[in-house]
Amino acid sequence: MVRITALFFAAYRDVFGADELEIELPEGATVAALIDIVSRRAASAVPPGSMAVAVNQDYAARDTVLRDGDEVAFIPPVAGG
Amino acid sequence: MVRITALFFAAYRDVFGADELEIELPEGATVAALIDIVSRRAASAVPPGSMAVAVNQDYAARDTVLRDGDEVAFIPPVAGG
Amino acid sequence: MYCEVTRAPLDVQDIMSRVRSDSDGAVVVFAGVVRNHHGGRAVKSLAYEAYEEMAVQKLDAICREVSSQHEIGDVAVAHRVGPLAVGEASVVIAVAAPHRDAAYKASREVIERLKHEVPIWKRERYADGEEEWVEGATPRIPEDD
Amino acid sequence: MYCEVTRAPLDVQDIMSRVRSDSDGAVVVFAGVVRNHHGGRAVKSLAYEAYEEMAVQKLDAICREVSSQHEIGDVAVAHRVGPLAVGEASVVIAVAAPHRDAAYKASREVIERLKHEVPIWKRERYADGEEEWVEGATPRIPEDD
Repeated sequence: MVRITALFFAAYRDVFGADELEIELPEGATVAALIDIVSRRAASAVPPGSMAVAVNQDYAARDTVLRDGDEVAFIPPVAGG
Repeated sequence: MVRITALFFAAYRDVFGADELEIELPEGATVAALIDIVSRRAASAVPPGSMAVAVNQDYAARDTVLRDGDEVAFIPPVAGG
Repeated sequence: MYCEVTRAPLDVQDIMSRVRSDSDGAVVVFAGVVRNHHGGRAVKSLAYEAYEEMAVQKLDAICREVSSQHEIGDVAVAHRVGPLAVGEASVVIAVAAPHRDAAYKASREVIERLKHEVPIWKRERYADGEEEWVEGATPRIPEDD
Repeated sequence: MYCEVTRAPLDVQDIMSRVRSDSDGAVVVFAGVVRNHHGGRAVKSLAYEAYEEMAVQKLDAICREVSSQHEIGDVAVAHRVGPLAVGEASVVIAVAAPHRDAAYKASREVIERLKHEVPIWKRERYADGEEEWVEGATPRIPEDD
């Protein structure tokens, strides 16, 4: 098993009902698998194309394999500036 | 006769040896005629295409007719900014 | 190069002074300021939230890349988070360069990339009492292998 | 709208504050700064000279025209004359606009037009003791009828 920390920002805090979760995943689990898991918590559907995920503070592809201790951030559309 | 004030700025002060001159011209004289007159004072040749003339603080065409009391500025290439 | 995400009011003069050098003839500063309206609604105030560590890292990466693509001397970016009043600056970008063309282009590129890539969010509070996360841009994520 | 030609040091914060308003979300500031080199020569200092009344009038006209061509809130320009040291600002242009695209474009247009149309001249003093009027741009004059 790998244990990761999931972070939820801005609108996603409300959608997923948390700002931080510790989640256990099977070895070899990808970002896509984690999205499936957290999506079950979602209070409302999130258009998958609008969600970015960062692993250890870098935007990551959906097939990125997660490792023990990873910090995985769920990032809604950004609006800085 | 019309009497005008000619102003010379920057490099033209040296070229024409003055910063301000009172000049008398025949009625109907144009900017072009005034350029001919002051050019006789020039210590070095001024490429005519590089000289701008402003009459009463507006860039003026060479065929502008000068009137009594006009302020005529001889303006070398500008380099503000 | 200087990038920060801060809760403190932004000081334009200070941020400009971080990039100035005697060999640069042009400084371009962009300031994003909280407007009193958005999408036809009266805005009373707003709050910015950031994934701070990643935001600073992303800003650093943007500044490095823009510096390598344009002939500039230096670049600094400061983005504010927390509550802001109308009229306050949310972001200040300063670019110094030997020539103005590079300074303008680099400045523009930093703000465009910031708005598309940096994990910062904006929540507007309207005059009618409602609040809303402002619709943003989805960062481009790497393609699957 | 605010245009001035002055012997006093330019204050960026002050010039920015002249254009800011609660309906403008973007402010772009351009500062031209005295560089320590030009055309391969070390510059020690320089002096700007202006045909002051006409310069202010021309700046006013440029600001009015740029304002009518771009969706901007306000624009201010200050140009310094007299002796300047390396590192000092010779010109500061501030543009405030509801959106950044117009602010950048208007800012760029003001500085380009200023450099081609406004009767101001620059005399550089080099490290080797020589002085020279910097080669400039000939203003476009009206065609003969």
